[in-house]
This record gives sequence, structure tokens and C-alpha cells, in this order.
Amino acid sequence: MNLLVLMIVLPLLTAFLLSIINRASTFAARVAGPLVLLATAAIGFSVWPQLSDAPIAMQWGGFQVPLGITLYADQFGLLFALAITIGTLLLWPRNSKNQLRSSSLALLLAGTGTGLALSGDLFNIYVFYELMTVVSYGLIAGRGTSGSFASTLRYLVISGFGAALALAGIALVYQATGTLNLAQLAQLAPEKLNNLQGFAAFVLMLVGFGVKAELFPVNMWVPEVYATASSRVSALLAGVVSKLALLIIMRLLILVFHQPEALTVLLVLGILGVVSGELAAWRARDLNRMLAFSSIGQLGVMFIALSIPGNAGVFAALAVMVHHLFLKPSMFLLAERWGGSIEKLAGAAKTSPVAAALFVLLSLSLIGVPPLPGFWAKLLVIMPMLALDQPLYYFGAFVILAAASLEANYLFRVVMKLYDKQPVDVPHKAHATVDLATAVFLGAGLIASVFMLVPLADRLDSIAAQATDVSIYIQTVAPQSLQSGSVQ
Amino acid sequence: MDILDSNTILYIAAFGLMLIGIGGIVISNHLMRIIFGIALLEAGANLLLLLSTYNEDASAPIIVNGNVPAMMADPVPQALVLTAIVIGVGILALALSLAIRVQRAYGTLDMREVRLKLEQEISADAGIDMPSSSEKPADIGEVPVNSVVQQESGS
Amino acid sequence: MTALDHLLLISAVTVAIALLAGNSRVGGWLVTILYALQGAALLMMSGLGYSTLDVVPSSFSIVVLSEHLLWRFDALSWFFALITIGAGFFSSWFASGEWGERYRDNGGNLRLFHGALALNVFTMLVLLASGDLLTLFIGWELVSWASFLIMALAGGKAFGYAMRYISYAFSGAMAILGGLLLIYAEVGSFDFQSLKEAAPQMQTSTLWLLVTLFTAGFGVKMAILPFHLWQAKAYAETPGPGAAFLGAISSRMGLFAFIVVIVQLIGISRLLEMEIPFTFLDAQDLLAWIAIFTIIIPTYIALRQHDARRLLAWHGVGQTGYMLLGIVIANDLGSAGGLMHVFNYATYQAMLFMAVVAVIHRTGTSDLNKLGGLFTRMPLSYIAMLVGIIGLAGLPPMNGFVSKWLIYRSLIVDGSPLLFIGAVIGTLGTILSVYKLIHNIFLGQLRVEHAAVREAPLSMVIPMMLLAAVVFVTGYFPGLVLDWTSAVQASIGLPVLAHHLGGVSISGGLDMIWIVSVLLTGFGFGTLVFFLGGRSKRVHQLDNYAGGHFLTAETRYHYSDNFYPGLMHLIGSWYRNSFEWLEHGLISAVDTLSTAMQGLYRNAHPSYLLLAAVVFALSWVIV
Amino acid sequence: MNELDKIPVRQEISVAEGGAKRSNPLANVFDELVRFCQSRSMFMLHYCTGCGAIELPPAMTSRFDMERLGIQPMVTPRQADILLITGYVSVKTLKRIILTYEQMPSPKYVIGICSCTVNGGMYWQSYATAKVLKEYLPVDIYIAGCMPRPEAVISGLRDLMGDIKSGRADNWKRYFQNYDYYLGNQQKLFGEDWQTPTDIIAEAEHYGLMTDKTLGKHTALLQKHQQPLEALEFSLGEKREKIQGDNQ
Amino acid sequence: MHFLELLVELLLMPLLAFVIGLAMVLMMRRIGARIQRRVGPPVLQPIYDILKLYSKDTQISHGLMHEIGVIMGVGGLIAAMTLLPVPGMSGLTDKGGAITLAYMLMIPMLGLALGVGQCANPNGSIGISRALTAMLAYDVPFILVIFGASYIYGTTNLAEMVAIQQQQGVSSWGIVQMPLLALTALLILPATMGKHPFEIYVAPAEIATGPMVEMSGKFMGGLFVMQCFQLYTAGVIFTTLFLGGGVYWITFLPKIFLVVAIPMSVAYLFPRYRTEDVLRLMWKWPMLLGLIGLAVVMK
Repeated sequence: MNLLVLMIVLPLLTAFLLSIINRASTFAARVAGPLVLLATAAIGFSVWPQLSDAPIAMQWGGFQVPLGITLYADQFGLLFALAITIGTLLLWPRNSKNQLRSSSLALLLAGTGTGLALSGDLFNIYVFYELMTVVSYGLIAGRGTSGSFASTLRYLVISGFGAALALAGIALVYQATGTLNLAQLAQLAPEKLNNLQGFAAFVLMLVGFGVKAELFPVNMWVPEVYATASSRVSALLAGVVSKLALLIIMRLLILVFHQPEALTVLLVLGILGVVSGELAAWRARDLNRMLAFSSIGQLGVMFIALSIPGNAGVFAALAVMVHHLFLKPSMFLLAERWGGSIEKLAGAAKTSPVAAALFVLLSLSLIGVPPLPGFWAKLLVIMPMLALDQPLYYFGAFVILAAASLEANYLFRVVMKLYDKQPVDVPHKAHATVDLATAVFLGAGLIASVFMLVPLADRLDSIAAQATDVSIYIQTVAPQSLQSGSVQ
Repeated sequence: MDILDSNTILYIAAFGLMLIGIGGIVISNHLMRIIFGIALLEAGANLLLLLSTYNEDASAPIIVNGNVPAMMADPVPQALVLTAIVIGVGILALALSLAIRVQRAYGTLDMREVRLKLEQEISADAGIDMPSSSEKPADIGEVPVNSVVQQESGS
Repeated sequence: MTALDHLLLISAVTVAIALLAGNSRVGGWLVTILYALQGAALLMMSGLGYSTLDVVPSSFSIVVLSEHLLWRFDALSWFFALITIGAGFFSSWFASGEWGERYRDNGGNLRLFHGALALNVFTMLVLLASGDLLTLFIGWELVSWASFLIMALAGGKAFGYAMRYISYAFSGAMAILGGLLLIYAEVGSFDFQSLKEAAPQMQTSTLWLLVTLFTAGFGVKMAILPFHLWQAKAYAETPGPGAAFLGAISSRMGLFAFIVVIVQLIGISRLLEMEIPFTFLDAQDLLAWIAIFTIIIPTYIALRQHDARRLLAWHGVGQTGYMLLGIVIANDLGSAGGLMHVFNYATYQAMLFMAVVAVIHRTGTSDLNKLGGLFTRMPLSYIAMLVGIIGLAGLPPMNGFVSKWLIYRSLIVDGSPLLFIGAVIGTLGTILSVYKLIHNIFLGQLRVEHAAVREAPLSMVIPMMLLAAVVFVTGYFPGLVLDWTSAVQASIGLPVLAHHLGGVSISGGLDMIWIVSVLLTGFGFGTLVFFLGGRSKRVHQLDNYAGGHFLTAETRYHYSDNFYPGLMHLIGSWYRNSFEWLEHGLISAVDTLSTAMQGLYRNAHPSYLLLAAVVFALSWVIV
Repeated sequence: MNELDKIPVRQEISVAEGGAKRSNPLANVFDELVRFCQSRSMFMLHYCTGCGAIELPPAMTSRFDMERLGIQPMVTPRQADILLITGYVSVKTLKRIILTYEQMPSPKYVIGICSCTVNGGMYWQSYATAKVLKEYLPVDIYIAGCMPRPEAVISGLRDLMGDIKSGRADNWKRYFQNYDYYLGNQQKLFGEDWQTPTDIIAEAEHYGLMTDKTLGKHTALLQKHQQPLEALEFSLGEKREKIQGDNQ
Repeated sequence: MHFLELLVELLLMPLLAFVIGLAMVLMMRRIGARIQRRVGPPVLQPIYDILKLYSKDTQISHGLMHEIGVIMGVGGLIAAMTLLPVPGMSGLTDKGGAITLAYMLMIPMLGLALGVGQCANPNGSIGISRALTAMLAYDVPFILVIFGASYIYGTTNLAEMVAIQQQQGVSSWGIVQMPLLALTALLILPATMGKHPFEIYVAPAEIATGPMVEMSGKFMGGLFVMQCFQLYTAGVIFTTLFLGGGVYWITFLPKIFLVVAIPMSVAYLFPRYRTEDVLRLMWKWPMLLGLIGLAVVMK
């Protein structure tokens, strides 16, 4: 059991010790981070099999359930815990100005992320979320350009605002139920939170956590930050961290908030996100911001998927998230050397054919061309939407499809540029081997997933089923039924 | 009992703080003010969290030689608030340091100017002119900083 | 391993070989032979073409999302596959010789060209083999992107046109996806059979939605109005034989899918029940009228082109209308005509493109105002083009006449004069512009710089000649093709046409054997009469009456530009590029929207939005 | 300095073997028939060079309706049998006339109307007119007068019909047979680089109308600086192909 | 039907057509002459012309296609003649109906067009472009008429049409059943024959008889032969569709001569139409009439 704790603690600890290790030997400091992450990942994998039948819960500090810190690990959570760990490992910050700081930050990110994914307690979630945000500020600003500072500051403003609102939301919840343990909340929610106060709490938290999940109205930071941060950091934020924020919202939806309005809000915001993101990307003229906008669009699709009630929705969202998890980071990695105006990319395919081919593959999968996984994910999202047979959901489906054709348009404008016959005067830089290798690795993952489509779908389905079953959650965390935990 | 019992007053105070904070963030353009606004907002939120189980005549949840007081305040929110405050302070510090950096880079703390210059810097890095609607003539937005930024990015 | 497996396997191997060895001359020939092998594998299934065999399944199938994806061939698939492989075979033969080398020497990527061609054939076969809606969509996407690849090969200008194509095509594909997911929501399965059973019970509104979505989606590939803008330019810019291939078969895939979904599954009878309010029209009439305008407008656009390839490509768009019209009329004559026209059209369109490419190969231009008098220099190409244009114009004795005759006859039986007139106007326009084509290239004054031009190499001439033979023979014995079409009719549940080797056996029918024989005999008599006259002497082109003017070799007296001034004087003002305007309007609308969105993201003070979101959401619930 | 002056133009004109009879009686009948038809269907190209043209419309229209004699106006030399030269012939015009005449299919007949075509008439002193038409073309019939009335024109045509029927009107052969003479006169008028796009010598060869007088010094002079005019024949690629751009 | 019998018919029909055509040409020229108060040509004039043209001694050919063009022209029309039912002979009318005929009649035009193109004479090409435009003009109403007739009689087989009209007597003649369509056909008849006032494509004084500009000797003769066939075709088609065809020559011949005579006698009174005016005219009035006629007969 304590293995799981290790998953969180090891990275954090190493992060703090890193400077000390560095004193001893810089080499050790350089390799320590990746090694630890490897170890964490190994732990995660070792735990994985036993989760498939039953999830695990554990209490920190031995307090009884209402008090103390609950860790809850089901396949769903662990999947993203592993995602952040491996993601950080793959996108390990290289050759940045201050290697030591950035690597410790990366470790912190991994640790907090894992904590976020595994914690079963609203307040822990808040804490880990805040930590993660702070760490990501550090990572973004770590590039050291004036732009990065400015964008970080702007990001910080809106994020802090959001966090405070989320805190207020938590306060409302606590005031209503007297507990922050998700399991208890899941029990108390139906009679205590199925009212305006509960909904207000949800909205506050949605907006608060949504900042990181690139939810529509609070994602104004995205283009600036991804344009100014280093590509690896952008990849990490867009690819992995946003998914973690999404994960929290999913948990809240599944366990605590069951208002139909909640779903509608998600749907509307998701649609707005898709429309705004894709349209903005259609007009973007440099690759970084194009990818940033398009990632907003895809997150919007995930929100739409979330807004589908029941298991199908979670399944669909999960599929899209996993697909995006593979796709976006590698795209950002490719964009690192291709930053700047798209016009300048003419003929870039000559200097780096592999990268260009990979970009084509990723674009195809992103816009959902069968038999690539993107297509199946899209299918999973739209099928239940139409099955619901409500006008707003029809509209959502239409928006998703229309957005896809926009994506096709702007992505292949880039591809055309890449393969353009007449090269521009400035010579293109070939991609760094490590970046390219990582990207190719992820791309290969996509290809592989085509061939084991069926088992993959079944696995995701089972994960979704486990995640959506509230009773399992309650049983695992708090076997004994308990009354309101608030002390009179 | 009158409406203005301490509980209500405290609630009003909490929401008031939050409103002031929000107002500060939303209305003002100066970064310092915005940061202060965030601080106020957080304070308000913390207070709200405390109040969520606040009880006027509850004693501190400390068990003195075995006898349990009739009514104890719920310790959990206090723990939470402590944590929240710590985090808030951290964020505040980070924000201030960033503000200093920005001030150095752009010579201003006005949100709008910062945004404009940020936009210009990004565009200059990307090597494209400022995104602007086609009606606008091309040479709009040629503020002196732009050239400076271009030199920086060029070097 | 069923016969279908063999076919697909060979096709896949062809792709591989083409990509590996396509760059060398030998590789080209090898690929051509492999196409022939595909043809052989197809003939293994020829039972489909004569309705002795019902369906040939593929042993390969997978289960996704509890959906059983399977691939199989029926008569329809077989018929289209025959055309596809034939087109691929001749195109690759054409490309394998001197043309390929020239292409490579001019910096073209011959390997990629052969690869793309083979890939097109392969994906098309996969599409044709699709056994349910999902596989249909998968095949559809594959085909779209494969043809995108071959269109983009030329680079430069072609990129723009290919881009336009893919924007259209992908939007269309999304429409199709929406449609079939809608079906899934209605029926609960992607299976053909279940849709066929469910269609009669669907309410009209849903059907309208479905028909609209599918017609739009498949129509983009067919380039029916108003989606016709992309095709001509994209095809014209495709390198040489690629254009021949695409022009021959590529956009017929849209027709195939249309037949499968609309005609076979939803059924024409349902279309008849879908009235358009406040008119006497129903969905079928609507489609028929779309087809008519698809015939007329592109044909008259073609009349204005002065680039041979563009002209042909535009006619390709126009001819699609006839096929669609015949299919939509859907009586025995009409559908047979429509289906047969697919075959006929493929044969002569491929040949025409090849002839034009041969001319380009020798003279370096396809500009109709820069050519002329090549008849004596490239007689074989001339014959190919002559046969081609007679077919394209739908005159006896070529096969194009038979299919068009069937369509006209069906319209008479159907009793719809306006459609009939529309079709005829299209044909007349075609005659006008194909005469311009052959006149400006092969007839008239031979330019001085072309005096030394010689006939295209055998590798290019032989395919043309073979195709010409096919065009003539299937015109002489239309029964050969009508056998297949009636097999198709039987398989998609349309009334089967009573036919014999010579043509149609109905009252006021058609017997091409007699007609053509008499025609040839007539020519014989004409020759006799001609040679009864006194001796004649061939004279130089300069010995020409120009009102007593002394012609010299430098004088350019070839009448080519603005060939139909009288006509243009009347209808010239009707060319308004309205559809171009429509397209531009759409684009600029999207542009404006996206500018607005970017403005949103560039706002100075994002916190407003955050607050607004919260307030909006809360108030929305409270109120 | 051109050598034209040194080349003498033979004055005597060989008398052609007009109306030769063939041994085969059937052929005779056929020839008779053909000549009859030729005489009864004359398409005329009236080259209205001068005032004489004004007398033709009355001859065609309701007063003296030529069509009852089978005479029709035609507009291109390819279709015409008769070339009417109505009036004085300036040097510039003569060039066109000669080209037109050479483009007419045989049997073809030339009718000179008005005195000007006979001897220059009132333009005798003009520096710019060709005085005697028959030096340049084999004229079948002159219709003198200034100007001849429609009756005269009609009667002239009647005479020509008679000649055609009897086979005496075969001057068109002389043009091939004595081409050197006519060419000589033309060259004297137009200069040594004179040539038409038509290839009379080749035609003479083709139709077997060559005589010893067809070719001569003048034709030699012509052939010296004449662009070749042989008809375009098929070529399947024995010639080398020029490099002409590329095909993509 | 017996095979040999059919062969004899196939040989006989073009011959008859030619002879009758000659007579029609004569009639046409005579009418023209009479209207201009002239005597007009002698009776055998058409034969004289044709024989003369064929017997030219030297003739200019512009190459193989030039010759093939004329051959196609004459041959195509000879073949087309076998699709026209005449008293006692139905030829191939059951093997190909009205539509087939309409398209068979385009082959000679195409052949001629190719031949003229090979001449490389700009006048010729201009003439062809005008001729094709004119075809675009008159074929649309022509096809409309054919559609109407085939729809009324329920078949495209011309012989069957004749039979139907003959059985039910004059009241069932096309001209009674669909007068408006008959009027349409009459309006476009001169255009289909390429006669006044629709011979802008010949325009002798302007483009030197356009397509015929390079036609000499037997080439021109071929055109003369074609003219005979064209007049005959026009007459027979109209008679078959509207005037009950014919079972006896004695009734058949007057009909077809009348049909040809009517437009001729009107035509010479009009000035020549420009190309776009031909289009405008043909697409306006005959189309209007035809559509109204169709609406009448189809309702």
C-alpha cells in the first residue's frame, strides 16, 4: 500500500534533495531525476494489475476516514498518475538555463500531479492543484525571456483568481456537508448538494480548476503561455497537466455533483471552446499558437464528451484524453524547431523528412481519419451524443464535425508548406535527436494502437466503468456507513 | 435576535472581502492592484472556509486532562485555512517577483501595455506582423518597444 | 483465402512494389503487369458480372465497438472494380515508358507517382469491397486522401488545388460521418441490411436529413453542383496519366457510394414519398434537377476553357450529371444508361487525357491557342482523340451514344421533357467544345515550331489505341457492357433491362450492330462516290484562299481563340462565377469569425471573462 | 541588277491539241456528257477590277437571268469555273488575279471584259496597269467594249459555252504547258522574287501536263528562291524531335 | 422480314432519297427564282452541277482528313436515309428510332467540320463555329418536338408512328393532335436545312461560303449530294411526325415537297440573321410554342 505513497513522495523528496545531491556530484543530480521517475513509474506498473479487480484506498497518518488524508487509486487515477510521471520523464527539461532548478521543478510537477490524480479528498486536491500550478509557473518562467515572465504573470493572475474561487466553492461544499472526503460527499451529495448552493459550488470549482483544463472562458492564457514557454513545457502543460485538471472535474461530476444543469454548462462551455479554439487556430499564422488554439479546441471536445451522462460519456472522454495525451506533446516537440511564421516553413520537409512525415501522421490522427485512433475517439464521442436525441447535443455533434474540417484545413496548410517545392532562403534547423526520438516514440504508440484497437477499447471501457461506479468508490474508501462528519 | 449577530457580520465581511478583491482584479489595470486584489480575494475565501463551521461559543478543540468540552470548534477548516494561507503567501511572493521582472523588461506594470508588448514580442519572435484586422493599415502598432524587442530577438 | 482476398493482396503488393521499384523503367512495367494480375484476380470473380454469383466475401474481418466490420464484393463492386483496375492498368502502362523518364528527368518523383497510383487503386478496391456503413466510411476516407496525394504530386499550383479539394472532401466526409452516426442512432447498427429494413419506417424528416447529408458528402466527390468548383483544376494539374486515371474513375466512387446508400439501402421509392412543400417536386426530382444543372453548367464552363486538360476535366464534371441522372430516374433504361455511362465515360475520358498528355509530351503545351495542325504529325493520337470526342459527344458509333440513348429514352418513358431538354443542351454544348478541342490541337494550320514534331512513343500510343478499340467495340456490341449493368441492376434491386448483344430489345429499341454496320457501309458508299470523281492533288496549307491574300508561313491564320463568338455574344454575360463568389463569401465569413475569436483571446483583461462565466452560469440556474 | 533582261520570253504559243477524240466510243459519249454538263453549269468568280462590274448585276437578275443558262456567281476560286476580269488591271491587282486563277480547279476559263483587258484601253499610258491580260493568263474570251452591255456579256458566255461543249476551250492547259512563258511575263512585271503560294509546276507534273515549255529559265529562277511548297505528309517519327520544353 | 428484302430496301432507300432530293433542290431554286421574278434553272440543273463538279480535271485536296470529312458527310447521310420510313419500306426504323436518327444526322456535320478544319482556312473554321452554334440553336426545339411526338405515340419508332397515324385516320395525325409542336417544327425547318434566313454560316460575301471555302470539284459535289439528302430528310421527318407519313407514294410525295416548299417560299423574303439572333430567335419563340404544346398534350 505504501508503494502508492512512494509514488507521490519520492519525486517530491528528490526534488528538495536535488540541490544537496548536486553539491556531491552534478552528474548524480542530472541522472537522479529521471531515475526516480523511472522508479515511480515502475511502482505504478507494479500496482496496476491488482487495481483491475478492485481499487485501493488508504489513509495517511492513520486517522479515521472523515479526518486525515485519503488516497484513492483506481485504474483511472493511476492511469493519469503514470501519464504525468512518464510524460515528465519523456519531456524532461533539457539544456535549460538553470538545469538544477528546472529538473527539481519537473520532479515537483510529477509528484504533485500524481498526488492530484490519486488523492481522494477535496482539500488535498486543492492543495496539490495549487502546488502544481505554482510549479508550472516556475517551469514557464524558467525560459527566462521577458515574454515568458509577462505571460506567466498574466497566467498567474487569472489562475490565482480561479483558485480563490475554487476555494470558495470548497468552502460552500464544506459548509453544506461538513466534510471534504469524496467518499462521504458521494454519500451526502444527493440530499445536501442537489440545490442551488451545490450548483454554485460546482460552478466555482469548475471555473477554478477549469483554468488549467483550458475551459473556454478562462483559457485566455493558453496562446500566450504556449507561445512563450519552451516547447517541452508547453507539451507537458497541454498534453498532460490539462488532463489532470480535467480528471478532477470528472471525479467531481461522477461523485458529487449530479445536477443536469452541470452537464449543460459543461456542454455549452465545451462547444464554445471548440468553436473559439478551432476558429482562432484557423487564422493563426505561427505554428506554436496554432497548436495552442487547436489544443483549446480539443479540450473543448473533451468537455463535450464529459457532458454526456453516464458511462458512455466518461468512456468517450477517456478515449479522447488518451489520444490527445499521445498526440499533443509530440506535435509540440515537432513545433520546437518549426516555431515562427508558417510561411517560413516552406520546404522544411527536405531538411527533416522524418519529422514532416510524423507531422502528417499526427495531423491525420488529430482530424480523425480512419483507421487512426483519432477517428475512433471521435466516433465514441459523437455516437452517444446523437443517441441522446436532444437538440443541443445534435448541435454539439455538428460543431465537432465542422471543427474537424476546419482542423483539416489549417493543419494541411502547414503540411503543404512543409512539402512546398521552393524552399525559403533561411535554412531550416533539423530537429534535435531526443525531441525527434520522443515524438517518434509517441507516434509509434499511435500506430501501435491502431493494431490493438479492440483490446484497447475494452480496457478503456473497463476503466471507465470502474471510475463511474460510485458504490465501488464508497465501499473502498469507507466500508462502514457514516453519518455527517461535522462535529457539533 | 437581531440580524446583525456576529455570524452574519462575519459572512458579510467574507463576501465583502471577496467582492473587493474581485473588483480590484477586474476593474483595475495596474498589476500591483490586481495582485493585491488576489490577496484580498484569497483572504475572503479563507474566511468563508473558516466560517463554514464557525460557532460563536465553541471552545478550542483541545482536550485538557481528559474532559471533553461540550462544544468544540471543528479543527479541520482551521487546518485547511492554514495551508491555504501558506499557499496564498507563496503565490503572492511569486507574483511580486514576476511583477518585478516584467517591470524591468517592459518598463510598465499596466496590464494593457504589458499585453500589447507581450503580443508584439511573440509576433516578433514568430517573425510575423501583429495580428490585426485587415482594415487596419499595416504600420499601426509600431511602438518604439517593438523595434527594441526585435533587436533582442534578433541578437 | 477467397478470390477477394487475392485481389486485395495483389493490390497491396502492387503498392509496395510501386513504392520500392517505381523509379526505374522496369519497375513501371512490373507494376503494370501487377495491374494485369489484379485484373485476372477480378476475372476470377467474373460470375458477379453475370449474376451467376451473388457475393464474394473476404475472409478478413474485425470487430470494433461491437460492430462487425466486413468486406465483400457484389455485382456493383465488381463492375466498378473492373473500371478502376482497367484505368489503373492503362494509366500505368502509359506512364511506364518515355513519359515516366521525362517526368523523372524533370524532377518529378516517379516512384511516388506510381506509388500514389497504386495506392489509389488499392483504396478504391477497399472502398468498393465495403460491407457495411463503417467500412464504407473508412474506405471513403482512404480514397479521399489517396487522391489528395496524387493531386498534390505536381507541387506548386497543384498544392493550392489539392488543398481546395481536401477542404471540400473532408467537409463532405464529415457530413457522411454525421449521416451514418445518425443512422446508427436510429437503427442501432452500421449493417446494410438493418438500414434497408429500417428505411421504410423512418419518418420523412430524418430521411431528409440523411439524404441531404449523404448526397452532399458523396456529391462533393462527384463534384455535383454546388460542389463542382474543386474538381477540374485539381485534376488538370495532376501529372499526366494521373489525370487520366482520376478523370476516368476517381470521382465515380462518389456515385458508387451514392448508389449503395441512397438507391440500394434507402431506396428510390422512399425518395418519391418525400415531397417538397409548396411544390410539385419530390426528392427524386430535386436530385434529377441537381444532376441536370451538373450537366449544363460545367459543360458550358468547359466551353470557355483554353487549356485542353481543364476543358476535359470540366467535361468530366458535366458527364457525372448524366450518370447521376440515369441512376436517379431509376427505371430499367435509366439506371442501365447511368451505369453504362460510368464504363463508357471512363474509357474515352482516359483516352482523351492520354491524347492530350501525348501532345503535351511532344509540344510542351496544352494551350489550345498555341497548337494546331498536328494531325499530320501525330495521326495516331489524333485518331485516339477523334474516337474519344465522338464518344464524349455521344454520337454513334461509339459507346457514349448507347448510354446517352438509354438515358434519353428513360426520360421519354418517364415523361419529363424539361430534364430531357436539359440533357440535350448538355450534349450539344459538349459537341461544340470537343470540336473546338480537336480543331485547335490537330486541325488547321501547323505552326512552324511544330513542323518537326513526331508521333508519341509506342508506350503511350498503344494504350490509347487499345482504349479506342474498347470504345468502338463496346459501341458496336453494347450488350457486352449491358450484361454487367443488368447484373448490377439485379443486385441493387432495380428493374433489369431487357437487352441483347446489339442493344435494347423494346419497341422503338436500339440495335447498334445494324446501325453501325449500316453506317460503315454508308461510309463505304461515300468512299465509292468520292473516288468516282477526278484526280485530286494534295496542296500545301499555304495554298489557301484568303481573298487573294498571299499567305506565308509566318502568318498565323489559325482560328482558335474565342472560338464561338456568336454564342458568347449572347450567353457570355451569363458567366458570373456566382459559385466562386459563394465560396469566397463563405471563406471570408469564416475569416471574420476567426478574427473575432482571436480578438477574444487577445483581450487585455481575461478576468472579466472568468467573472462573466461565473455570473452567467449562476444566473442561468437561478432564473 | 537582275538577269531578267537576259532571259528572252518566247513569243510563239504552242497550239494545244483541243478536243482530242478517244478511240473508245463509250468514253466518247461520257466525254460528251461531261463537256455538256460543264458547259451548262458554269460557276463564275467575277473579279470586279473596274467599271465593267456594273454590268453584271443586270445580267444576273430578273432582266437577263443568267441562272437559266446554269451560270451562278461563286465567291471562292475553289468553286469557280470562270474568272471574269471586268476592267483595267493594275499591277497590284494582277498579282491577286494570278493567285486566284492558279487556285481555281481546272477546267477553268478566263473572260476579259472591257477594252482595258484587251490592250489597256484608256489606261494605255498608265505606268501602273498591265495592258495585255493574255500575256499573264491564258484568256479564253475577250468581251470588248467600254463597257459591254449585259447582252454582250451573255452572248460572250454563250460563245464560251459553245467552245466548252465542243472541247475547244482548253486554254487552261496552256497555262501549265507554257508556264515558263507566263511566268516570264509575270516576272518582268513583278520582279524576279515573284512567286505565289501555289505550286504550278508540281501540279503540272501531277496531272501529266508537263511539256518542254513548262520549265525554263524563268521557272529555274523561281525555283531558286522559292520556299518549298510540298503538302504536309504524315510523319510517324522519322524526323528528329526538337527539344520543346517539358511536359509537366 | 426477309433478309434479302431488307438489303434491297437498304440499297433502294438512299437512291430514292437522292433522286427526290435532286428534285427538291430544283424546286428550291425555282422557288427562289420565281420570288425574284426570274426564270430559274433548267430541270436537270442539279444533275449538271453535280456531274460537272465530279468531273473536274484538277482538284485541290488539303489532306486525308479533308477527304475523309466529305466521305463521312455523304456516307453518314446515306446511312441515315435507312432510318426514314417511306411508303412500302421501313428499313431499319425498328433498329433505331427518332433519337438515333437525330444523332445519326450529326455525324455528317461532324465529318464535314473535321474536313473543313483540316483545310486550315480561317473562313472555314469561322463558318463551322457558326454552323455548330446554329445547331445548338435549332436542335433544342427540334429535340423538344421529337420528345413530344415520341411521348404521344408512345414509341420512338418512326414506322410505328406512321402506322398509328394511318390506322386512326387524319384526326390522329400529329398536326391535329399537337398543332403547336407542328408549328414549332415548321419554324425550325429552314434552320435545320441551313437555308435562308439562317445561312449566316455560309455568308458568301463575308467569309466566302464559310465551310465550303476550300471545297473544289468532287468535294463540292459531295456537298451538293448532301444537300439533296438534307432536304429530303427534313421533309420526311416532318411528314412522318405530323402528316401521317405515307403508305402510297402518290400521297407521300406531295406532302414532303409541300413541307420543303413552305419554308422555302417564306425564307427568301427575310434578311439574314446574325448568329446570336438565330440563338435568340430559336430559344425564344419555337421553345415557347413547343413547351406550351407539350404542356397541352401531356396534361
